[in-house]
Amino acid sequence: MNVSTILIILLIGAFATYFSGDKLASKVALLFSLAALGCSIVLLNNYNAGENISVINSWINQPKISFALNGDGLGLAMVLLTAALTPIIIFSSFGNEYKNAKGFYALILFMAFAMVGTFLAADGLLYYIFWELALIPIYFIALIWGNGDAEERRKAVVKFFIYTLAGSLFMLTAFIYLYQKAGSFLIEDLYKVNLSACEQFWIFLAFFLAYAIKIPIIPFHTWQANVYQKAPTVGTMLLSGIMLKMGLYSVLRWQLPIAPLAAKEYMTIFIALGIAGVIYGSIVALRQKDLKKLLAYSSLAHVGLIAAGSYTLTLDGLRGSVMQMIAHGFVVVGLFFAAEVIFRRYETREIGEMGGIRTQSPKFTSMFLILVLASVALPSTFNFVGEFTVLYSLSQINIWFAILGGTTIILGAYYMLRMFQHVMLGETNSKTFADVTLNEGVSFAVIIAVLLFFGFYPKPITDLITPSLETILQVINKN
Amino acid sequence: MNTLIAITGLGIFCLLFEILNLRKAIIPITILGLIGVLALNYCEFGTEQSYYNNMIAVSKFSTAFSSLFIVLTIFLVALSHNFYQNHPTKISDFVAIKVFLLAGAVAMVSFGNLAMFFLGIEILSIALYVLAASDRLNIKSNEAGMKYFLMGSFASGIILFGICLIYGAMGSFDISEIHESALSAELPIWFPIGMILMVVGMLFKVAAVPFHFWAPDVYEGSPALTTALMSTLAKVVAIATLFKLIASMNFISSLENQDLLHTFEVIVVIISIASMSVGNIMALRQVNVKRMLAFSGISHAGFMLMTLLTVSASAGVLLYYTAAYALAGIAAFSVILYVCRDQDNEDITNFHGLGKTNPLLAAVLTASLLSMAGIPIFSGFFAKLFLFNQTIQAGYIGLVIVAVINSIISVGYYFKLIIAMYSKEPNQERTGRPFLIYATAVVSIVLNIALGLFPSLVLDLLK
Amino acid sequence: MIHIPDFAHATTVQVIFCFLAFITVITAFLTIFSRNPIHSAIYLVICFFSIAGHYLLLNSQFLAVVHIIVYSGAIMILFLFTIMLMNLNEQREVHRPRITRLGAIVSFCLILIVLITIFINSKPIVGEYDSTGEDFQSIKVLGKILLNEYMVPFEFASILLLVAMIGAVLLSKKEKLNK
Amino acid sequence: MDTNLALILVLTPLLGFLVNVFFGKSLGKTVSGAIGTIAVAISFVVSLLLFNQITSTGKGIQVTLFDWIQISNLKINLGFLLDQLSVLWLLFVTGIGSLIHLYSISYMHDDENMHKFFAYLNLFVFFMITLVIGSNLLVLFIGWEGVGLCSYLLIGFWHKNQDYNDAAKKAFIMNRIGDLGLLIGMFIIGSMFSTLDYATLKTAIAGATNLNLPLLSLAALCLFIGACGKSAQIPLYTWLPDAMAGPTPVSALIHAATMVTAGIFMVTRLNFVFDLATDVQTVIAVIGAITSLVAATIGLVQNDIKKVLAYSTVSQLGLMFLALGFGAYEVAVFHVITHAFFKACLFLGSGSVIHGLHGEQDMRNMGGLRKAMPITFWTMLISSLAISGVPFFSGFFSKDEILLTAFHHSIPLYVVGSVASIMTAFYMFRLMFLTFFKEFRGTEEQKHHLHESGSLITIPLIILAILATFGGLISLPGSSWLNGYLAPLFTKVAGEEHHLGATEYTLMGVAVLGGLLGILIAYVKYFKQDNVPESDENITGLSRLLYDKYYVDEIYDAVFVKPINVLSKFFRDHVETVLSAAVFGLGKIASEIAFQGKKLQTGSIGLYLFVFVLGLCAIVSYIFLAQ
Amino acid sequence: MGNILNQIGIENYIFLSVVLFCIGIFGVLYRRNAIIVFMSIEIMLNAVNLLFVAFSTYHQDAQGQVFVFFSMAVAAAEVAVGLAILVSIFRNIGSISIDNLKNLKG
Repeated sequence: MNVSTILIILLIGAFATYFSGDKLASKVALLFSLAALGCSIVLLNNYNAGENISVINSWINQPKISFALNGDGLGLAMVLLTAALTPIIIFSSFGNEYKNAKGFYALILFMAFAMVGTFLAADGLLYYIFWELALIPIYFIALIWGNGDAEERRKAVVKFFIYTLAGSLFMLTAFIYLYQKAGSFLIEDLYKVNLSACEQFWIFLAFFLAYAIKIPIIPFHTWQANVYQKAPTVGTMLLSGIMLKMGLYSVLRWQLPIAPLAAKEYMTIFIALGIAGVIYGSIVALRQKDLKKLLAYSSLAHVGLIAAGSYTLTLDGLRGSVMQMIAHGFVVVGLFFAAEVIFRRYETREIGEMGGIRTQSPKFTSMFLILVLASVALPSTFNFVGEFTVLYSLSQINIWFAILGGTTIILGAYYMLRMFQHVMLGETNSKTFADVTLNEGVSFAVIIAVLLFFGFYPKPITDLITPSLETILQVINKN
Repeated sequence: MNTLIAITGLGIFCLLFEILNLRKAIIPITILGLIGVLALNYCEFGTEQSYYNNMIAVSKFSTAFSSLFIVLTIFLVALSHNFYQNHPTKISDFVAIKVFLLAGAVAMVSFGNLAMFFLGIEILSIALYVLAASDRLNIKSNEAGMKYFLMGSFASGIILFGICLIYGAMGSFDISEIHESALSAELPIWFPIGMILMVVGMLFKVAAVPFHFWAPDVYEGSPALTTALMSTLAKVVAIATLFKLIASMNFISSLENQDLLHTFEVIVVIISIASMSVGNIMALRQVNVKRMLAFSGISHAGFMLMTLLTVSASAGVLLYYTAAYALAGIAAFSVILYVCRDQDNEDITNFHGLGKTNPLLAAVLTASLLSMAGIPIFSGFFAKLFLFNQTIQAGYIGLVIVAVINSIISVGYYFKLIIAMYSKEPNQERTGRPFLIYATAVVSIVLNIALGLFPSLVLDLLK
Repeated sequence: MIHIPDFAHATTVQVIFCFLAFITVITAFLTIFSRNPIHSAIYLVICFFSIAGHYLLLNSQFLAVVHIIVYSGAIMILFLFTIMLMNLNEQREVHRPRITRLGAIVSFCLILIVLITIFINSKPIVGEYDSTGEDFQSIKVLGKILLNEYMVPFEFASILLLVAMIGAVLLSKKEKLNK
Repeated sequence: MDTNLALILVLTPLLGFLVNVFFGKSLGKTVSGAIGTIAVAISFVVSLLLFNQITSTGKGIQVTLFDWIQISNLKINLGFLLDQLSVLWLLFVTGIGSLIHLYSISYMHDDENMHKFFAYLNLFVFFMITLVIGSNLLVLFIGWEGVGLCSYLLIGFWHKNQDYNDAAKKAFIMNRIGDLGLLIGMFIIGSMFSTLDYATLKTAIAGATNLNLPLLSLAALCLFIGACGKSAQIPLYTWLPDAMAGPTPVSALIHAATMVTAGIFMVTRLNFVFDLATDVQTVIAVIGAITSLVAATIGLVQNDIKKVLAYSTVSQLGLMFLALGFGAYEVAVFHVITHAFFKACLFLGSGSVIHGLHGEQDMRNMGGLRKAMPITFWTMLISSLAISGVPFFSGFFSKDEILLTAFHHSIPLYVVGSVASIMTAFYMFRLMFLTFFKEFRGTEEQKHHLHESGSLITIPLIILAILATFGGLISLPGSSWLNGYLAPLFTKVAGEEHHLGATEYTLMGVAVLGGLLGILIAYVKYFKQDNVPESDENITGLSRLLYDKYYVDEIYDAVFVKPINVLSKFFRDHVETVLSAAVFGLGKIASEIAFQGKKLQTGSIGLYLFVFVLGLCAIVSYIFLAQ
Repeated sequence: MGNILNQIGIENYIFLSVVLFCIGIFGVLYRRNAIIVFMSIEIMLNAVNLLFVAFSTYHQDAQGQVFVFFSMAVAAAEVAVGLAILVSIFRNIGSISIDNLKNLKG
């Protein structure tokens, strides 16, 4: 059994879902996503047992492109994130009715397929293909099943697509250039290429453009809030929970090891950008009227910190950012789901129209509050572990980075609690608000359980990712 | 050679069927015939042979491209059935003209003598003039035909002048002779001038900037099937011929001998950049789908022209690119034909809600547009990838960056159509599921994706 | 280099060439400038005849004859028919905007200057022109070449004409209107 | 065994929390209250056991559960350290905690969400225990943030009132500012010594040869910022008075007795760090003194009974920091303990009053409650005497020691501290007189319902009053049990200032006189002259300034909150738009070019051919004529 | 008989033919009457034919003249189709001015 199994499961799942018809689609999709989760756990087991779960097949001879999937700890961690979040996301959508549900769920699985592929690909071009493929389903999900004014939505979604595509095409150019030097797209060959500082700089920049837009790092974030707002919540979850991790993951996997000189040279600038994102995102989030937009900006702030951690080029920074990626993935999915739960009852996302929910639905309030607290990295949640590690690594570079990056714990608390206060607290709302249903509760509970468990015991994840990260660091520091 | 004969014979058969009153059988028989021709052509593949005093020189290049042309013609003929439903008396003419046009196209890529080339291009052009103007009661079609005719003849004149100057320099029309003497030191300047004039004439045919103005108008005015033909077959033929002209007559080395290579390459780069940029930018504001695809075609011409910079190595890439582009084009046009068959225009509004009324066709159109935009797994992506790879290898990284930027712009208008299909409400009932249109659309897009999954199949043909 | 005609010592051939060239160019211009299409057509015929004269001067009689037959005899008649069919003998052309004329003149001058300059700049053809003395342009030779070496293009030209014919028919055939 | 004890200690409150969260509603109010109380009481018993063990062995217990966070040069365990300091803290946390739980059963009985209240209280105790017994800074940080969270939850317990929610939010955020300082301090320490574990750290510092003292000072300063946040010192003190929005038991437990002392705990815990950072110690002392004075002045004129107590708390915390600044950790700890007793008692007493008056908190509407609520009155009187430094009550000893220490180090700070003490005496008795003496000034309805609170309320009061009276015994001048008990923790030899001489007795006398003076003034002003504080509008001049808390909240609002909000709006409305427009702009430009370009495509064949010819000319001439 | 080009020079033929060709181009650009435009194109083709014959003499090679036949065939075919289109336009709009053909634009 190797890593391609999970890809196959997801792909077959996508087709099976499409052909199962609107009524069954959601269940079939859930089934396949759970199968993928199971598969990834089995793979994890095999990996831990020392089995080789990588695949390499030649695909195109000239230019030499291989179908190479590499299951190492880092990739597996991200795959697990995807495989775990996908069922949650699908399950969380059970409360909604979608027209043309078969297409909807098929696209979700297809997107999971592409994202898993991105995390596993060990060939530059294959990676790029998966990277781009992931864009298409989310585009349609946001376009067709999105909400809000149709014209606005179209604009936002097209902007998103073009913008992200723009970034990634430069990455493609960089890959082609690298291919000229390496004679192969295989990641290990790309790692070996010797590039001059100037070449590295441009390649680094090309990669950066792709990732900065995807992650997003300011000032390339302008697509984000609008798309998060306009997309259906499932889409937003996929985007924020998994897809933007693609960018962060790629920084670690591709950008840094391929252009280490540039990474070292311009480290401070990129860290600074990440941290600027933290502060900017937090401040903008403060005054958002739309719940999803607020969460979008909070996401901007968090990923800014993760990116900053990645660019420190230290084991701590890398490890912290990976953990933070996973933690953020879960928490942001939870938060967006909470927004969706409110939307299901109130039909609005305007914070101003909410309030006083707590009295009517204590369970929901508690769950939401835990997610809010996790998002502000309260110790004992997994987010804290990640954020602490990242901040620590930043402090090793320059204490000011840690201080400025650390403002997230103040500003984050400010906007999140403010939001919580206006959404949940206050005088009992005149509109009734039914407490969470069983389905909703299960989704929340799983997320919260994961966050708390790893908050106290992050060792499994640390042990899983550390060897790969060390390898990456070795490549970075080879010169 | 056999291919050419067979095609011609098939064309004449078409005409005979009309006389024999077998109209219903024309399209199936022609398709079967073309499939036979394809098989015949396939048998010739790999043989390097010249026929009749090197009038026809069969090579891998010519057979590979001929196969592509034949495949495209099969699709176009298949689409004819529904398109000419209202013109039963003319169907044989239409089909025959298409088949003859194919003969011209095959002659253009397998010529061994400039006479064949010239006749080939004229057959192609005249057939296209006729097809463009074929909706005789429609003023737009008349206008399109007239515009195409005037400008096309003008371009033919220039090509002819170029041939004449080459003849003046070489004293021969035979390309192998020209190939040999192209490197001689004594070469008069007539040869490069003649070549340049021919290249300009061909640039007109591929609709490269600044010789592109005819394309949008003619594409828009022509009957949709003709537009499909022009934007797929004709464009592919033209670019392949241009490539062959430059490659087979040792033009590059000759220019190098005379220190003109650099300026020529600059020109190619400029035209390539101008074509992609103008094509893509102009397409942004179009509401007529055919017109939009015309501009898209212009930009793709710009991309394809990049192969001229690496003539010695990029035949395979060109074949791949053209195949990807043309297959996507066929798929797109079959949907357009379906959607706009009862409409008097091809505005984007006609496509509103296609995703709901005809999900399959909408998916096909989406896929073909994505392919043209260069989104992975569709062959359009690999085409661009190989092209960029080739071009970067030759050192034109700046050109590739411009091309990349253009790819980004192109998404803007391709997606306009996708959005119209999926996020707007349908404004008309669409009934009927014409089998041939569906089949063409699906088969061509499947071929496109298959090319994407197994690019080596085509890419390595010309190694 | 341009051979400046030395009128004092011009050979007959040179004089004839100059004369024919003059006629050709003038009639070509007149074709374009004539307001009446009929006149244009007639000037064009003259132009064709003068070109035929050039052919004769170059000693290709057969071609000259064919030229006259094809152009003056066929193509021009076609033109004339069309003109008459459309009743175009009076000036129907709307007044051309100045910009069009200016553009035409500019591009005419430009292309002329560019082409001429290039040819002038190029290496002059030095030395005597070959004269093998063999017959290379009699009807016999032409026929042999056309039907041996150029058999395929010759046949192919028939397809060209066939296409043109089908095309012309297609464009003008009226069809019964379907219900 | 130790591990199990420690786990029982920590987990029982957590269990109580979980039970109350999940089943509290169905269990009924009394049962859930009982569960909460018992959970804490069990912890208290365990604490006693541990105390017993520690005092007998004299050695701390180190418990390591598992690896928690791995950072390359820094391995962080989830582990506990049970030594003298932590057990001491445990005792009064769980002890007072149990009492307050008990008290709350009655106090909160009318609230529909009582089970939640107990859940939160239990959670608080859980986190507080974690904070205290954590074996390294990061475990402390769990508790540190956790108690902040519980404070947030409990301040905003009555969540329908957005003002309370604002107060809760404010508390959390201000704490977080401190937390950032704490984190940064941890980072510096971690990078300097590659450990955050107290024990290891201590040996590392002791064994270090080339210490980067400036950096260490910076770390200490950052840690102190953390302490400022948690222990409500200038500039981060404004949340504490607002935190009185929460139910009174919360104020007693969290915002007087336990949580706010966490800063002092942390500084004491890291005494070996602060000892090396003398500059920072000075800063601590100065800030402590100023805080104590500022808070006391504000407390002079407050009319809300809980606000008075709150400012009093801030002021007392300032005094503790004053002591910490001089390295007199044991003194500070001593005051923490006594303060915990009498302040808890005062708060609970005020709670009893408020309970009796159905939520009335304004002292202008009280008066004459002495007869109606005798137990409350007497217990509060005892505590007031204690806090005012009247001899032989616990506060006398602890406060006196602080002032003594201050006198030995810095006369100005001593003066400041003394003035604050005098003020303390004044406002406490102002409170007493206004509340319990004279005639009742409230409504008839309230008067009708006046009654002493039930036994669940009074018993804790009595116990605390006893403790407030005799608590001073643990560290009598000259023969301090506490100093001896805590001695293993400190590097410096403590108690050198404790030889009692003439100066000391003089100072003691001065302090006592000062306290009595304060009481006297209050007596004259509010008993003799029968003054009742004026209504809000009529307060003018200096009192206005004090009444409005020096406008610090307004200043913070204007300097920090407003600008950030304005900035946020600016970013949202302008920067975002501009950035977005910049991206859209490229598209717009392209679209505009397209629009202009369309005009070029005129449809005129002449133009097309003209461009054709021009292009031809350009190409040909470029290739052939360029040279 | 000798090569006639010895007396005239191939350059002169080239120039003549270029001039004629340019006149053809000029005519296409200058006139709006489609028929005249056709005629101008014929002039262009004839210019080239003339040059073919000249080059044929220059090389003493008949191929150039053979090519002229093809060129004539092409010219004839073009004219036939062109006039057919023209006629149908004339039937539809009653005019043969190419200025009227501006419906397709933008």
